[in-house]
Parts: sequence; C-alpha cells; structure tokens
Amino acid sequence: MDDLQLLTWARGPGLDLALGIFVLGVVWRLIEVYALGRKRDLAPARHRTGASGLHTVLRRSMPPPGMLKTSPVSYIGGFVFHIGLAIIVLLFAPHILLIKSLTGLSWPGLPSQFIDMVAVLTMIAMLVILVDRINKPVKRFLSTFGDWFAWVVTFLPVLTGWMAVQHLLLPYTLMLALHILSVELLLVVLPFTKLFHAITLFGSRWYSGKINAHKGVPV
Amino acid sequence: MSTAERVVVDPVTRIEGHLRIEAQTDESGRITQAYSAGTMVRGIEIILKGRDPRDAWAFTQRICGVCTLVHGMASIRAVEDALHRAIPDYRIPHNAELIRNLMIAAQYVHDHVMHFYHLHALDWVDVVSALKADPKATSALAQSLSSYPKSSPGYFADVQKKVKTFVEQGQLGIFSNAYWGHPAYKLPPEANLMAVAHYLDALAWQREAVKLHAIFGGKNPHPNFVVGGVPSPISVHSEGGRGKGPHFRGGQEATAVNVVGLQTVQNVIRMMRDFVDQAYLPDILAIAGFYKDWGSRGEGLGNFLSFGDLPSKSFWDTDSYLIPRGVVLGRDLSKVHPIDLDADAEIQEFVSHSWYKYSQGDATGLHPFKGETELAYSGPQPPYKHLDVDKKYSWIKSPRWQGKAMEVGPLARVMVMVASGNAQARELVDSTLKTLDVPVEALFSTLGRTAARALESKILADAMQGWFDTLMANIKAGDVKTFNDQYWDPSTWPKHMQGVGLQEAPRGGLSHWLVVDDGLISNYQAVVPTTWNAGPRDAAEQPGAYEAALQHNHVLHDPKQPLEILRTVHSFDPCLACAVHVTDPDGEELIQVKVC
Amino acid sequence: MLPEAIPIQPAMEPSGNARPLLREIDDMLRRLLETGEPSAIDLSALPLNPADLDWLRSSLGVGEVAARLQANGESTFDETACPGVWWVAHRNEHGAVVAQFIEVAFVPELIKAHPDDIATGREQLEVLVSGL
Amino acid sequence: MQGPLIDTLVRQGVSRRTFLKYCATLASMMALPPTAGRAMAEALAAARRPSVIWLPFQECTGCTESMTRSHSPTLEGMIFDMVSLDYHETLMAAAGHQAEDALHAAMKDNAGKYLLIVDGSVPLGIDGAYSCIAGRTNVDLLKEAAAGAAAIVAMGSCAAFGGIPKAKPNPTGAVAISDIVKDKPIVNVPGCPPIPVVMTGVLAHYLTFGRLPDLDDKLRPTAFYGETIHDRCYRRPFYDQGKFARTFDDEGARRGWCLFELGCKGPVTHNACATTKWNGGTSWPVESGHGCLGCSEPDFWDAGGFYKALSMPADPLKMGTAAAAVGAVAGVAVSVANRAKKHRAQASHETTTLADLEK
Amino acid sequence: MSATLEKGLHALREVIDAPIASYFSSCVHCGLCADACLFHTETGDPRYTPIYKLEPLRRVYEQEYTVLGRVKKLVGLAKPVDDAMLDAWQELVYDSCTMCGRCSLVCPVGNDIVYMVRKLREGMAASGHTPDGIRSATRRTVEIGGPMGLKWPAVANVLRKAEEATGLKIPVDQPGADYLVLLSSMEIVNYPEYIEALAKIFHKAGLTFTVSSDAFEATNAGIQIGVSDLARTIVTRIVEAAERLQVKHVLSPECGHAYMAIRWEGPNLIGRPFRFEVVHVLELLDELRRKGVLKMKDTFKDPLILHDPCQIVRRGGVLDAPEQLIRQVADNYIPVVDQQKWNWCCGGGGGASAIHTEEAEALRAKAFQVKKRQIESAGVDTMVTFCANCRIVIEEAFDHYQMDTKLLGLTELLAEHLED
Repeated sequence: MDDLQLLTWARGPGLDLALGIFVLGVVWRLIEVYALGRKRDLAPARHRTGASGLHTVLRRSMPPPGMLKTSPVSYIGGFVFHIGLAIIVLLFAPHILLIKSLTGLSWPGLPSQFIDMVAVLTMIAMLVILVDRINKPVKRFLSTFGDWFAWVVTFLPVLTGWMAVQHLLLPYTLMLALHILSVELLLVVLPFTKLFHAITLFGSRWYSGKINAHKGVPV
Repeated sequence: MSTAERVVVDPVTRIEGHLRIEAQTDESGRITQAYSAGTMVRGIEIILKGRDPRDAWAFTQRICGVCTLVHGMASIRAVEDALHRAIPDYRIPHNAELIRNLMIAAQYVHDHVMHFYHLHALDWVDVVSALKADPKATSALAQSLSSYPKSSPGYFADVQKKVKTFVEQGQLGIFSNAYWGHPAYKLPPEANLMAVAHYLDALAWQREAVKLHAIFGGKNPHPNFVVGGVPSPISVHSEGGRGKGPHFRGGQEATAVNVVGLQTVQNVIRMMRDFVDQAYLPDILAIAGFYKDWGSRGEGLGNFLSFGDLPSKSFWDTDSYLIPRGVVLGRDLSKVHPIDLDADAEIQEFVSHSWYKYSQGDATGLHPFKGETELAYSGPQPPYKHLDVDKKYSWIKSPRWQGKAMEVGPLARVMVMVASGNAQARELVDSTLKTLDVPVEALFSTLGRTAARALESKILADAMQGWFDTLMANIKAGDVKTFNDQYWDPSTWPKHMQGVGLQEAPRGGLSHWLVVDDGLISNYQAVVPTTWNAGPRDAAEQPGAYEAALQHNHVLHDPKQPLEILRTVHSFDPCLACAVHVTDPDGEELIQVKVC
Repeated sequence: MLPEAIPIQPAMEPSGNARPLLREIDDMLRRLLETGEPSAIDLSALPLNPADLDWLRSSLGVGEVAARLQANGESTFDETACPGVWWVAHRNEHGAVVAQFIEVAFVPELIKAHPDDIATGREQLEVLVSGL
Repeated sequence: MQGPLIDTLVRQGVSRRTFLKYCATLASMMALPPTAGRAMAEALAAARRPSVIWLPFQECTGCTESMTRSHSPTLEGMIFDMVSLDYHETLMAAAGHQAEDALHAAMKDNAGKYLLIVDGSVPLGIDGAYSCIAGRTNVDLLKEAAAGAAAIVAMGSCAAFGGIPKAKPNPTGAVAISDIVKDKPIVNVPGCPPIPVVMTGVLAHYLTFGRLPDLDDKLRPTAFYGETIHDRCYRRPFYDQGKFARTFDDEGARRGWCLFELGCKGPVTHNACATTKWNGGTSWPVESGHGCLGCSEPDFWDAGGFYKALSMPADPLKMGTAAAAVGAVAGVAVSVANRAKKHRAQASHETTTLADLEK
Repeated sequence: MSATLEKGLHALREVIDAPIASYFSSCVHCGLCADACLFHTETGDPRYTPIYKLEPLRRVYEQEYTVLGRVKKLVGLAKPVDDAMLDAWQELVYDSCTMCGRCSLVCPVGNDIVYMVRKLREGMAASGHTPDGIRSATRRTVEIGGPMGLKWPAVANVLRKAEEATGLKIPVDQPGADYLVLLSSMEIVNYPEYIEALAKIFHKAGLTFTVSSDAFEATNAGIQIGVSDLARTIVTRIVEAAERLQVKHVLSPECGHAYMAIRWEGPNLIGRPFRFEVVHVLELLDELRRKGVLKMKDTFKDPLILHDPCQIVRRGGVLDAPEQLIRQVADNYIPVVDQQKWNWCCGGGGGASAIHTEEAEALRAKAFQVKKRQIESAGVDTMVTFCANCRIVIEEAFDHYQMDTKLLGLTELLAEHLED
C-alpha cells in the first residue's frame, strides 16, 4: 500500500470504522452512564433551580478565585490546550469541511498561519502539562496508564497535523494519512478512556449545578 | 497480380488505439470481404459503476487522448441531461455553453488538421519524393494556391534541407519502412514538398491552437470540465474600479480567464481561421486534384447519422444547433429523418460478432440505457495469425439505428447539414465539387470523407468568432456566470435518474448513456463514433462502416503494401480506444480462453 | 469586440523572499574577484512572485551594458548597477520568459563567441577576402 | 562542443548559442544547477541520435498527444535532432507488417542501447488477450522489447502505476510496467498525461548524462516530482489566508482563491504543473479554475472522488446510523442489567443497625 | 449480622447513581481538587487528594456498572476492593475529610466530590471501616439521644437556667408554636448563652417557640458516619415531635451538620417531604433584621472576621445572611479573601471532630494552619462563627497553637447587643 492508498483508506473505510466505533461507543457509554438515574430530591428547593445546570456548565470553565495562582500550569496550560484544540478543530478550513460533510454545518475558517501558531502553542501547552504531570506530586500520584495514554492519543493528531502542514519528517501525503489515522485512534478510544470527559463533562457539571442550586448555592 | 489472399494490417498505425484490418482479396487484388477488429479493451464502463457521476467525465475522457475533449463533454452532458429530465428548469449558464462551443470547435479544427497532416497525409504524400522538388517551383505552387505566408523558395529550401539531412543520416525514425515509391503516390515532388512543409508547420500550429483549451480547461490533452457549467471562472470583478462595467482582475488574484487569457483565445481563433483558410483547405483541394479516382471508392454504407451539436442557446434547444440532428438514408439528401433517443428499437447495440454476451441471447440488440457489458472472449489465444471472422472477432460492438448500419463523422455531418439546408455547407460543397470538377457522387467516398473534414473545419472556425463575440458581450454586460451550483450536491438529486449525453465528436456522433441510482452510477454505456464506424458485422451480417467502405471498389496494387486499405480506413480517422471501452472483470473468462 | 476594451487591474505584493538574495549575490561577487570563478542563480527555481522579481530588479538597478541575443526567441543580458552582476532572461519565440538567471561573471557565458564559430567566421571572411 | 548533433544543428542554421540557451532553459526547468546547462550542451552535442522505441499498450494516446504539445524542445525538434524515433504507432508512416519490421530492425540494430518508452498499462487477465498488437499480447511484446532496452521510460500514469485500467475493479488485470520488468532501469513519468516538458526533460537528461535522472521511491524524477502542486501553487497564499472558492463560480473562484474545498488534490500530488504550467506556459488546471485531480499519483482514480476535499470522507459513511443503533442497543442492554443489579441491591437492603457498625 | 466487606460493597452498589457514573467518567486526574482540600494543602500529602479518597467507590462503579470494568475484572485486570483497601482508606474517608465540599467547587469537570464521599461512607460503615470516635458518637445519638450522651433532665436544667438569666419563659412541648427550636448538645453543654439569646430574640420578635423534650437534639451522627438507616432513626424523632406539636417551622441551630441533616437530608431519609419548614437560625435572624425587628443597642468595636461553617453556607445555601447580620452588629467587620462559599473548613466537620486518635488530632491541628493564617493575615483578635462544632474545633486549635484569639457565636453576639 503506498501513501496515497493509505490516505484514501484512512479517509474512507478507516474513517467510517472509526466514526462508527466512536458513535457506537458514545451512545453506549452515555446510556450506560446516565441510565443509572438518580433519586428525586425530596427536600424543598431553596429556590427554583432554573438554568443553574447550564450556568455551571459555563461557569466551571473559569478558574475559581485564587486557584489560578496555586495551579497556574493546570489552568493556563489547560486553557491554552483546550482552546487551542477547539480553534484547530473548529476553525481550520479543512476541518470545517469535514464537519460540513458530516453535519452539513459550516462557518468561515481562520488563516492557516494562525492555526499553525495555535498548533505550536497547543503542543507547548500539552508538553508543559505533561511535565507538570511528571513533576507535580499530586498529579504524578494520581496518574495511571490511562492518563499517559490519553495524553499521547491527544497529542498525536496535533503533532502529525502540524508536521503534515509543515512538511516535516515524512512526505505530506503519508503524514496526512498518519494524522487522520491518529484522529481515528482518538475517536476510537475516546468513549472508553478519560477522554470521554469531553462529553460527560457537560452532564457532570449540569448535575453539580442542579444539586447545589437546589440548596441555593451557585457552583 | 497475386492469388487470392487474406491481407492483415495490424497494427493499423497513425490512428488512436489498436485496430486490426483483415481483408480478403480475389485474384485481381480486389477486396471482397473486409473485417475490422478492435484488439484492446480496458473496461472503463465497468470501472465507472458505483462512482460519483460528477467524476465520470474524467474517466470517460481517458477513453481517448486524441479527441481529448469529447468523452468528457458527453459525460458532463449525460449527467446534466439526467438532471434536466428530472428537474426541467435545470439549466447551464449561457457563457458555459459558449465556452463549451469554443472548446468543441477548437477540438474539431485542431483534430482535423492534425488528422490530415500527421495521420492521413502520409497516405497521399511521399516524403522521399519531396527531396526531388524544386523549392522555387514549390513556392510558385504554394503562392498560386493561397496567401499562406510561409511560401518563399527559401522556406521550402530550408525544409528540404532539413529532410535531406535527416534522410542522409540514415536514421529515418518514424518515416522508415513506409511505402515510399508506391505507385499509388501520385503527387509531383513540389506538392509533396509543400505538404511536408505543412506537416511540420501544422505541428507547430497545433501547439498554439490547443492554448484555447488550456485557458478554459487548464491543459491539453485532457482539459477539465465540470457538471453544471465550465470550471473556468471569469476573472472580472464588479465592485469598485474605474467607471462602469466589469473590470478584469490581473496578477495573483485571477484565473486564466482574464484579459490576457481571453486575448490568447482571440488569437487562437484568428490563427485557426487563417490556417484552415490558407493551408488546410487549399492543400486538400490541391492534393485531391491528383486523386480524383478516390472519389469513386470507399463509401460503403451511404447512411449517415448526426446527433447534432453546437447550440447557440441551450443544448436542450436542438433548433439552435449549428450541426443539426438527423439521419440521411441511402444518399437521399432530400430527407432528414428524426432520431428518437428513448425508443427501445431506435438505437441498439449488437454483439453477434463481438466478444460480449447478452443475457437475452447474442442475436438481440439492446438500447444503451439497458445496455449490458458481459465479456465472452472467444478469439484465438495469442499469438495468432488470423481472427475467426465467421464468429466473433472484435472488442467493438455493432450499434445500429433502426436496425441499419450508419456512418458517422464529418461526411455524415456535412451531408445532414446539406440536407437540412445549411447555406454555408451547401456553398462549400458546391464550390469544392466545382473546383475539383467532380460529380456530386464523389462526395460519397474516401475522398469525400477527407474533404468533408476540411469543409466542416472551415464552418466551425468561422463560427467560433461569433461565439467569442457573444461571450465578450455578456462579460461586458456584467454576466460572468459560468457555473450552476444549484444541483451540484448529489444529495439534492432524485433517487433514480437517467440521461444521455450527446456530442458530435470530430469522428462522429457520440452518445453516453447514464443511469444514476442514489447519487451513484448504476449503468454507463458509451456508444462512440468509432463503434458506429469500426464495428463488426451485426446479427443480420450487415458490415460496419469501415468494412463496407473497404469492400467498396478497392483493388490492392500490392497486398504486401496495402496502402489503399490505409487510405480508406484513415479517411474515417479511427479512434479505437474510444470504440473499445468495455469488458467484464469476471475471472472465469480466463478458463474459457484456455478451453478455446 | 476585443478583450483589450476591458481595463485590467493588477494586484501583487512582494513576499520578501528576494531580500536574502542580495547577500548571496555579494558573496558570489567576492568569489568572482578572488578566484575568477563565475556563478549564477536560477531565479525560476526560487519561490519568487512577479512583485519579488520587480523588487529585486529595481534594487539591483540598471548598469551600463545591455545585450540582446536572437536565438529561438530573444534573450536579454542586462548589467545591473553592480558591475559583474547580470540579469539574464531567456524568452521563447512568443516572448514568454522561459528562464531567468542572475549571472555573476565578467561577461555572461552565452555572449562570448565560441572558437568554432569564430573559425567558421574566418572561413566566411576568407571567401570574402579571396573575392576581393 | 562538437559532435554529430551540433554539426547537424549548425548545418541547419541553429547556432551554438541557441543550443546553449536551450540547454540552460532545460536545466532550469529540471531544477539542475545553472552550471548544468553547459554540461548538458556538451553532452547533447556529442550524442548520436539514440534509437527510441515507443510501444503503446492500454492507453488513450493522450501521452503521445501531450508529447506533440511540447514547446521546448518541440516534438519535431526531438525527432529530427535528438532521437531516432524508430517505432511509434501513432506517428509512424509504415503500418502492418512494415511497422513490425521496423520495430524488429530497430531492436536488432540497437540491441542493448535503445531507449524503450511505454505508454499504457499491461493487462494480465485472460493471459493478456485483452490487448493485442499484431496478434501478440502486450505483455509478450513488452518482455521482448525490454530485453534489449538500455532503459525504460514508463510514460504516463498508466504505464507508471497502472492508471485508469487499474482503477477498481481493474477489469482486465492491468499492471504497471515496473510490475513486469524487473531487471532494467525504469523511470516513471506519471501524469494523465505527463507534462510535455517533463517528458522531454527526462529524455534530454538521459541523452545528456547517459543515465536516468535522480528518482524518488516511486521511480519519478525528483526534479519534476519532488514537490507538491500545493507547495508551488500560485494560489497557496489564499489557502494560508483561509480564502477558498466554494463553488466554481463564486467571487472566490473568480478571484483565484484556493480550490481546496472544491476537492483540489494539490497537497498530495507531486508534479510540476504549478511551475512549468501547460501548453507553453498558457495555464494549468488550477489557474483555469479546476482543482488538481492528482493525476500523477498512483491510484489517484480511487482516491475518494475529485470533488471531495482531502479532509472530507473519501467514501460515503455507512456505519454511523448502524453504529448508533448498535450502541443504543448495547447501552440499553447494559443499563437494563445495571438497573436490575442496583434494584436487586436496594431490594435486598438490610437495615444497618448500631451493632452492624462493629466489625 | 455484622459489618462485612460484602455488606459494604452491597451498600455501594445501592448508592451508585448517574451523577456518580458521570463524575467518574469525567475525571481527568488533573489534581486540582487537591488544592482545594486543606488536608492536602497543609500536609502536601498527595493521598489527601479528594478524588483519590474515592478510589474504592470508583472501583466498585467501574467493576459493577461498566462493561469495560466487568471485562477487566473477568480477565483479572481489575484490582478488587478488599478489606485491606478499605482499611487503608478509612483515614482518607473520615480523618482527612470533613465533607466540607470545597473540592466540589473547584473541580473543572464539575464533579461533586463530597456528594460521592457521602455515598462512599455508606459502604465504609456497612463494611465496618469507621473510626471509633464517630462510631461511639453515633451510638450515643441513637441510644441516648445525642452525640454527647446528654439526657433531657440535663437539658431541662440548662433551659431553666436560661429562663432565670433572661427572665423569659422557654416553653417545652408546647403545641402550635411558631417554631420548634432544635439544639445541639454542644451548644447546650458549651454555649448555653445561645439559648438565652434565642429566647430574647423570639420575645423581641413576638414569635412563639417551643422545645421538645423528645427531640431537642438536632445533630445527626448517622449522616456523618454514613449510615442512612441510623440517620433516618435520628431524624424521625424530630419529624415526629414537630408534627405532633404541629409547629410551622423547625428551627435548626447554628450547628452545620444539624442543618444539613434536618434541612437537606431529612426528607430524603424518611422518603417524603416534611409538613413543616426547616429554617436555620440565621435565616430567621436575617429575616427579622430585614423587618427591622433586630435593632442593636450598641455595636461590637473590635475588628473581627467571620468563619463561614461549610455545611451552613457552602453546603447549606445560607449564603448572605451571616455577613448581613455581622455588619449589623460589628463596626469593624473585615471580610477575608476566602469567604462565604469559598471559606476554608475548621478541619473538624463531617464527624472528624469526634475522632480522637493521636494521628487524627495532629492532622486536624495541622489542617487548622489555613485558618490560622487567615486570622493572622487579617490581623484581628476576634473571629465570629455560627456552628457549635466549628467553635469546639477552633477553640481546641487555639489552645494547640496558644492563640489568644476570641471566638464568638454570631447569634450570641447579636443577642448581646440587641436593643432591650
């Protein structure tokens, strides 16, 4: 199989397979998680909870007071890397096309030099976070194989994508194929690793928001 | 003369593709039976199944790299026709139709000139004889024929010197081992020298002529097309700028269709007209004058079919065609029969003598929408000396119109134009007959076919300026639309649709028959000019056009040097890759061959 | 109607890729002076847009010598304001530039007459002389 | 600078300067150092026109047509001055037996020295009967001609990589030349068709240096196929700025913006179109407005469709709905089991008393 | 039947629900919760990272409720939860966790960690992994009526003394009163002036109240130890008394866990809504303040800071009332940086104060450093709070660190300066 064939496989059957497993996994895991249900809280609410779940979903994206100082790497690194990923995934024109072909939705993209810079920042942030995980006792203590693995599968798409665009190491075609394959790996493992937080995060925040708002505490 | 024998010409050279002619002669050298066989298949129709119909043009275009435009265009039109049949208000922008006309006409003129000078002329022109010519006399001859600028004695002396050097070096290359000195060559040395000079000129000329395709299609051979219009946006912008009207973009923010590109197109059109008027037509007339006897042989069928082309308005408006649609039967120019594309019995393909198998039996004919492409190779195992012409002997199918074999191509088109009352065609035909001093019957011949090619080149080259002017007027008026994106996305298409893409290719009427299900090709059949012309006998043992033409009044001077066969076969401008494009991937056929 | 009737608006900006060439040319000149070895830069092989070329051309300036060669189309050999630096452009029969070089030499290679051609010239001259 | 070629040229009125200029431009096109022009001129001048045999197999003649569009050198220039084209079906005067004789004579007279050019793929299905010339199969002819060749040029994507006949499902079992011939130097000159100047450039290089140019892992000359269309594209700045044509006729298309979204395969296509352009520098596909088809890459016919951007799925995605359904079924099954387990646990709850707290 | 591992796992299987599943699926091991936990910040020991304390619960969830975990268990890749593990975790779940909920507030993915600790304690208790101190407090609450073993006669004695001091009647078992006043043993024993203050305020406000001889104790050790069955027994006493006396409101004392137990857990424990409303004393006071009933005769002059008890403020939702009230009485109230819902725990909540092992006390003392720094950086000599448990823990810590900071109860402070 030459590189173009590998690329075509990655764009064709590989993508189909990966998206299939991803969709299957996400649906399955979501049902597995949320069908466990929870009991209704019989204590009268302090006031109506309204959109508090949604508020928490948004509010938790910001660091709590003081925490930025105590854990700057986690927050700034995390911000840079998550926002970077979002920019790369959502605002790089080729990615928008993929999204369009999957969902029919599209929007304008950003210049590739900008995306390029964001990719570098994102990778730097991820590396800093990795070093932090190695250096910081709490993080090192908590880390399991899954954490290292998740880092690698998240880092690879950014690295391969950037290297493909920059024509580093391997020919573009092959690198692009590897990039797509690495994204497919990410898709396949996402529902079954901590990367699933990308989806359950919303549920978790929403639950927190609701449970605490019931008592009148915005969290 | 020799005894009766089977003359085999394989490869037939100076054509596109792989053609084999087997001719049975009697003791006098007269051809009694001729058999035309295509000996190469690739299976493009099968490759197309299941693909995106919008991609099909690129595949079908590779059916042939000589008439490099026609299959792409026919394929595009097939998809558009399917859309138009399903969605009646589906239209192609007028500019796109004009640009397509320009590209098609450029293809004609380019192809015809190249065919004549580079593929056909060496049947009539003896290169070696040109060495004996007197450049001064050649110059006088040339100047008597036309105002073609390259006609000085020095020019011809240079050409002669070039050829001489070449011959003296002893490395004849492509000119080696030809029939030089064959008594059928009748031109005087001066005419030969002039033709050789124009052979070289035409090579240079054609390189410039294809620039029109490069502007609109990005390259030639195999320019690009797109379903819904042309993929060559016009680089003008309407915002800002000085004064009113559109402004052309230049520099980096532009496409090839900018002011420079359009100027190139204008130059090409001018150059094409000049070459046709000053070289091609005069040369044809001059050479034909020495070969008037070829006005009485090589006709064959006498049935002519044209699908029509070059609309001034829309391709679905057949009344606006420059080349009309219709059939002329049995040389009867008083009547043009209409063509019904959809009637099952009207256009059919037969495989009685072709290496294919039909599910309803090989004697049946199938309408292309319901066409089948299952292979049954039953020829001899290579290497072979002869094909078994009583059975199946070709990869080419036999298309028929109302059961009749038809000739397609320049002669057919000119006949249908004349029969339909096209004034320019009539005038050109009349003046040609008059100049050559031959009867009207001479049209129906090898000579007539070669002359018709030149006549229609003139008609088309003249028409190009009109289309170009209209295009420029549209741009000036602010209409730069070249593409209809409304039904670009296959998800907006009906689940099932079918359409036929017609094109009068340089070699004749071309039709691509397309069936689309769920946005993907479910059947694709290309019935191409050379299939009509080069096809083998059908179920009723009616010969195809080549076969009939060769059986019409041909006596071989020397069966070892069958120049006569080449003249008539070349007069059709064979394009074999076009004709043979189907096969079956079924591995079992391997075994069948071994059993044979 | 002719396309010239419609006005054209070119738009192009230099990419900045031409700048480093000046240093390279300087180095080539130094080599020419020290060793007498000529050298050249193939401009078509570099990622320069027309605006870059214009910038480079105007930066190098116009010198005293300009030569033209008619061979299969025109070629021009223009000395720049830096003597020894030549701007060489080869055009085809249609006037389109097919290759462009900066040549650093005392005299561009192609301008020098070839000894064989000079010999042929002498032969012609001898014919003329003998005819006197 | 002496030899039969230059003598011929001089006799034909071609000056040494013209020839040098030609070599300089050719060297420039082949991305050779500027000094190579001189070397080329020396070598070319000294060469005797070598024999070239061109065999057509499963082809469309597009490669030959492309060759006739070559501007520098021109086809006639090549034929008259550079090579002795001893067999070429489309161009040669002779036909039938005479053509075959010419072929055999050329092969015999130049055994071990001639350059074999092949266009078209070679079908191996039904023992090769899918394509025959003079009653002989292509594979048979190829093996015979290759045996005496000094080197082979696989001209066009069909000969180089199998091309369109090899497109799925490859009905005739077509293969590339390099799949059959293993013991000769082969240079692939892919493209559908290849750019004329690339074709002639490769020949000129061979004639100049007596060997094939530097090749990449796909046996393509790196001088022409070393970079992608995208990297040399004049529209690249628009890609970088995120400016894309979204249809073939929108404002972006007219402004010459990047065609990536319309399916341009430039980023993964190695060819020289963007620098050499086509038809004497007139235009090239992207300049005229259509995305690159990727025609110089192996199996580009099966690379997912010409109008699908590289970042779009190459095939229709079929598994999504089924996967969602399977996932839902699996999820529901698991959650039913989970809930049953939880309810069982709750139902069998035994009240914890103070005594229970003590272990 | 006594506590066993299986019983503990069984209990965990019962309590695992969708939020827990979602929380565990979301955790990315970022470790930020560690920064929110005073046991970690003051010791630097990574084992005190809140999410790590939940490892037994996580394992049970993964192995029982996810397919992947079950498969891992099947092929022997998953480590089972065993007694040794729970034993090791006892310290993490009780000694070093006050269920203060600060970690829940900082988790970037929104995991409510304390919600899970509460559930994990069910399993810890059912499997017999609880600290002696809490266990005996629970026993006393269930068997005697309060965690300190206090009986009604002693309470009645205190009430009498308060009547004498204030000259106001403190009704006992009086049906139809506006408020059933609950107390905590600690208040009764250590801070009887609270009761006096209440009497004064009710009088002033013109509201009626009563104390129940059956249900005077508000604290609920069953919740702290994590046994809902016992917690239900305890809370049922109050519910029965309140419904018998047909009061409109039940007034929770300052004590934090008491408020959590009766206000938020109560209805869920008995499985139905109450027929009365539970009000925290500060809520009542704040309402009176707003109505203008709570007028001060003078104010407290010394600069002071407020310690917001976790279960009342962050976990109980009484957010604004404390500050409003302190501003009413204090001239020099100095807001600290981490206040209200961001306040740091005293280090003894969630039953931790009942653990009297040497290690636990040392740990508590260490954890208190965060409070100590708060006081020192504010530069005050007075701290006000409103939870009896906090007061005990803080005073113990003041002793430990030999600090002479004054610690006042908010309600008493108000009562002291209340207009006569």
